[in-house]
Amino acid sequence: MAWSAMKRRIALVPGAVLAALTGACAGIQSPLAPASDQAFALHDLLILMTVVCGLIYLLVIAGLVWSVLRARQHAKRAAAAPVDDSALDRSLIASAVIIVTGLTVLIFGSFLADRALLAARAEKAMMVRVTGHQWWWRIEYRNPATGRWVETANELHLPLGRTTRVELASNDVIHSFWVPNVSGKIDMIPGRRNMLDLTPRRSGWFRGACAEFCGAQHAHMALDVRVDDPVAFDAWLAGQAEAARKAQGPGEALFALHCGSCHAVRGTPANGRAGPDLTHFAARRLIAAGTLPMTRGALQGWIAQPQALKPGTAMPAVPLRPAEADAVASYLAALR
Amino acid sequence: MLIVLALAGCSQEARRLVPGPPQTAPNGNADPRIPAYQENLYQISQGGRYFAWYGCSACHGEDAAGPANLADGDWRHGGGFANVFAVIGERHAGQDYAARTPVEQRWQLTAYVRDLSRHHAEKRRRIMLDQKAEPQGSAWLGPQ
Amino acid sequence: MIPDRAHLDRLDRSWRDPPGFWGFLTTVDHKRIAARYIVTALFLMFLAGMLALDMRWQLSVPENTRMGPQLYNESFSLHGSTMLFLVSVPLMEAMAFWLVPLMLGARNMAFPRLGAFSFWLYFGGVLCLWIAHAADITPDLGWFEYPPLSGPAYSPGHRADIWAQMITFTEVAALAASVNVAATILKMRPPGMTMARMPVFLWAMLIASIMTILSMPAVMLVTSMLIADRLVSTHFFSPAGGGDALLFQHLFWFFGHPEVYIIFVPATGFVSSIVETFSRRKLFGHSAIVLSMMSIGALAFGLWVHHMFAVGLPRLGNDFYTAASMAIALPAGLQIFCWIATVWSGRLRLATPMLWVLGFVATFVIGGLSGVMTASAALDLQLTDTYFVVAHLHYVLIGGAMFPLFGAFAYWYPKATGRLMSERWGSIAFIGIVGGFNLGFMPMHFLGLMGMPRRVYTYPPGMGWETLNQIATLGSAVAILGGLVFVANALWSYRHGQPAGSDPWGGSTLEWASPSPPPAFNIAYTPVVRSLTPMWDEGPGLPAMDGLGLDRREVLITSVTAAVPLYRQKSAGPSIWPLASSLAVSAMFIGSIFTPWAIAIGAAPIAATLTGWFWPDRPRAGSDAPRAGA
Amino acid sequence: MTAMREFELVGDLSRLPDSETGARHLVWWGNVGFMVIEGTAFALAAMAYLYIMTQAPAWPPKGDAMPGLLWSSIFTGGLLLSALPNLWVLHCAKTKNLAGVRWGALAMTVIALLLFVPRAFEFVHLGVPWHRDSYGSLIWMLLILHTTHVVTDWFDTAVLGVWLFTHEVGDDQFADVEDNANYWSFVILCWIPIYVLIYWLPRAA
Repeated sequence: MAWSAMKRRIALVPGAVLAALTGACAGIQSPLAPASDQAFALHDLLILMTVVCGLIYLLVIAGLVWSVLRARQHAKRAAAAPVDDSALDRSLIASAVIIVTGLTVLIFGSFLADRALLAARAEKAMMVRVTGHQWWWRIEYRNPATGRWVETANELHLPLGRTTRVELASNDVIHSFWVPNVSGKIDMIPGRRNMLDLTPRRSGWFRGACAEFCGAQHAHMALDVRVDDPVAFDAWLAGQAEAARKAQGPGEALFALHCGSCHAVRGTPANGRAGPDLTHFAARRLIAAGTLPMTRGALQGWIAQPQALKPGTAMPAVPLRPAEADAVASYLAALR
Repeated sequence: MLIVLALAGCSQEARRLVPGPPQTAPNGNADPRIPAYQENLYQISQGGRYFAWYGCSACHGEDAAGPANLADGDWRHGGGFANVFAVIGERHAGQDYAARTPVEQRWQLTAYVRDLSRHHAEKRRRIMLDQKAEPQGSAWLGPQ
Repeated sequence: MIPDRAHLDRLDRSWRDPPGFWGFLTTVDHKRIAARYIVTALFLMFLAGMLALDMRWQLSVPENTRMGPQLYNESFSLHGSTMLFLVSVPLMEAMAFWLVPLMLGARNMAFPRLGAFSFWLYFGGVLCLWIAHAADITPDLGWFEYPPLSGPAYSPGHRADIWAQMITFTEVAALAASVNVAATILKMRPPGMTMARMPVFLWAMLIASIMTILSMPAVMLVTSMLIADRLVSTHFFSPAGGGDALLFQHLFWFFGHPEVYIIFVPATGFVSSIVETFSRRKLFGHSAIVLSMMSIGALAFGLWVHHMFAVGLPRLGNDFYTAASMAIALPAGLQIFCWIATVWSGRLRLATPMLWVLGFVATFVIGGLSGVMTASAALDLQLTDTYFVVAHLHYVLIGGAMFPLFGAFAYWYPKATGRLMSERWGSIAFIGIVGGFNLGFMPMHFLGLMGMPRRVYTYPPGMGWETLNQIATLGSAVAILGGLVFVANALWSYRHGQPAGSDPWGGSTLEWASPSPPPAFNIAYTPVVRSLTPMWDEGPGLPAMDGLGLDRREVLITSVTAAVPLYRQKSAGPSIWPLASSLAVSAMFIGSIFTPWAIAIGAAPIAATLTGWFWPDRPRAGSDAPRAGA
Repeated sequence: MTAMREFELVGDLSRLPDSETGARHLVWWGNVGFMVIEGTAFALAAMAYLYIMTQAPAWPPKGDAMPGLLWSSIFTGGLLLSALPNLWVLHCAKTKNLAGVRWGALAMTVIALLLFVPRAFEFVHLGVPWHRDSYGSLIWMLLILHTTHVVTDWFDTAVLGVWLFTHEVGDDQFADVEDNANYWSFVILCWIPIYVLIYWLPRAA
């Protein structure tokens, strides 16, 4: 990491100004607010590139303005001065040298950033498998203690400071896993398995999105990402591994009948794998891959008319009587 | 020539992603709502995906024989839209598809199943290969 | 000496088109073919611009309901496909069709009927896409349709086929046009115009044609493979069937990147001509610019993988493509330097064409540098498929190709119509377009850096993207208004513009020797070229050669390198066969969307029409008529 | 017409011939242009074949039969032999031998027609339908691509032959025969790499 730290100091002065300027308006889904080793490496490269390219641009514009002003004065003189290009020939060579040096710096910087991404690849890392579906994310964690896989969806939890190796694949069409604050994007292509290492350095909520056009609801395929300290993460993962607690009321039976063909809630007859696993549904912050907040009203609306909120989604509008819909909603809201 | 061709094709290709009207079962094989599903390629393809997700291919897969083979075009209980729709709902002992599949999805499933025999086996196999990783009922074999 | 009336009348009689609508259908006059290309392409640019404005309106407010996902996906697919396949490439070919013969002092293209065929087939592609849009079967998967989304399983119906067939239409037309342009430049240069004395615009069109010839087969192959996958169940792109989804991307982008350079290289030709004329001095670094163009042409085939940095290819390969992609900044940079150096050492006249060149340099360099940023394999993982890339591609396509094109229209409009466009309205349009464009697309760089993905029909509130999107919408509207002012100026000046004479700007190349608008035969005699800037270096009388046939259509064929006159080639006259053949080919293409048998059935009418086209019209062996021709 | 630049006549072109042979002729360059286009398409199809082959676990995939060697060898032999009459026609065209060109064109038309027979059997004996897997799709694509060129050139030769017999042949038409002969040698040369790819690479891999 020495090189990237030293490089950061070189680009410090102009970089700091620029970072401050852009950092101010950087949100929870932006490469300008890096929160992991990988994102820092790319952020440094971005600053280096912007600075070098900015200088070259100013150089070109200065040359253009100077030439136009100078040539306008010459236009007033009637006679065409004899053309002596020897000075210009030398400056052509000089400009070629400038461009080549600028490009070499950028190519070298890019190569080093690539190496930094590789260096961040630790051997002993926790395995997470993320599979892209048409318009939601299926996420499976390999519990290091038990070696068994725990399935959840649409919300990715990462331990702070530890490297997580995310294995990316697709169930149907090409998607792209992109959580800008945590790392660059990698496509999820059917027939291939891509690897991505994440080493978060800052805890909190971040947001990712699918970055490869994948059909009607490509816009509503967001990913909520939570970075906790390792202790909280292990507790959360252990909680996810448990089956759903016994619920009272008719909601569970209604859910198993009407929704169990596609959704699974461990510990109940509902075992469909077509849709996301809802065992700990209420523990999530958002519904339907970042489309709606986890509120009672949003949940009822989503159950009643999914096509209105996410047109084209594969979730059918299950015709339930209001009482039944209310029972199912309260059952789901209890699935902590 | 282009215009005539285009107008003929437009209903087949329409893709309405707005919420469909509340659905009831088709009444008879000449229900006016049938062409909106049977003739629309998007509804048929959605039917195909629900066919996989509800696990129908477990019994009705490509190599199913006899009455379970839905692509040979002969229907034990009548090939009309309403007949097939009724068979899906009521004649699957123990599966209770009437409750487990919403009505609009059953329309799509019926349209898909009745459309199967209009395609060559290679075409069906080609689409099946692309959707090999789709979950089949309660089984999911992992991504492609 | 002034050519006498009789000489001109005999020439006019041989080269004139049949009158009326029949003449319109059968013409092979490169100027009329170019004019209809330009009018069709500009109208389509307006339509695609409206689509862009519609999308900007939808994105101006989060969770907007102006458009549903289906309509938005159709809009951006149609906008992208139209702008790239039906506007940019055809416009560059049209400028070549119009300008290359005039700049060579020739009377027509090498293969006049092939030019007519190119336009009619291109027009078939336009109808194929836009009639499908009218019938609501618009392709909705973007301007490049990656399988498996575009495969038989995930996009039912014929929308993806219509897109793929539209590409086959326009690519066959573009290939035919580029063979035509390349043969004209190589074999029909005036006596004395050796390779060293070829103007930069001709070099640009030659290099763009060769790039077209080598890159377009890739996209024709890949779209045919996609249609085969969809219709006859082949397994090129199905992973489970042994195919590979990345094969599509490799083949498509092997064409994709040279395509955008095919659009950019002719623009460097326009800029070089304009800078030379308005600095009133010989272009500085002529050989540097031409060598840069050649290296851009060669490099363009070696860097297509920078469109695929995020698919997970091995890192070392990506780093190689980073170096190749960044290396293209050197020739582009040198060209920019030579233009600025020409201006620096010249006596500048700031007319509208020169304004557009300044707008081009200021805008294109931003696009070039943002291109260098996305060329880095590592940084591209943050930038690709975001609005940063949308900003980059618009800066290099609109800044790099459309601005020089507007400059070229303003520069050669007097030659085409005999009227000058108004300078005042020209600068107003310039300010509107360049100002609106930068206001509209500069914020997209920051939208991309703030994480807004590409091709999203809406976005949630609270991400900080609202104000930047609103500014982008405002900017796009101003740019389109500027465009309308430009078109209005062109239409108004057609009738009421100041008469321009044959050489209003004092240009250096041969097209300014013929009258404005040029007659059907372009120029009375065959000019002889003794330097890079013949119009400046020769005395009052332009050296020329007589002797080309007056009573039949003849063009002079010269040797490739030294332009030594070889023989007088009989130039094809007006004929309905190109239109008939393109109708037959169009019917076969459209039919093959629905059934593979259409290819077999369609082959017969194509064979018949091609026979009619190539059937040499000479007397039958039996008759004893004297040998025709002088 | 507006005032235009005066001219100073410095030469006369009327004594130039009205046709030429070989690369000095304009249409030759157009012919080469289209050959480069089709050659690039062949090269890219071959690259797609090799790309899929290098990624496939087994080539040809298990359960796929090898493409038959009998009819393909007959076709390849016939095609290579046809180069001899083709070169003879080319020679006649260059030396403007009217009878040679007429009978040569007729001969080439018949030869091409005869070659259709082994080519048809080749399709039958490819061993794999195009819709079984990517291997089948690729070899069918390569064979169809080449066949379209054989058919188009056969038709072009046939039309040229009919014309030659019924019309007075000028220099330009000799150039057309020359281009047609060049195109047939292009069809022959393109077939050799494809033949190796389809018939020998699966056996070697």
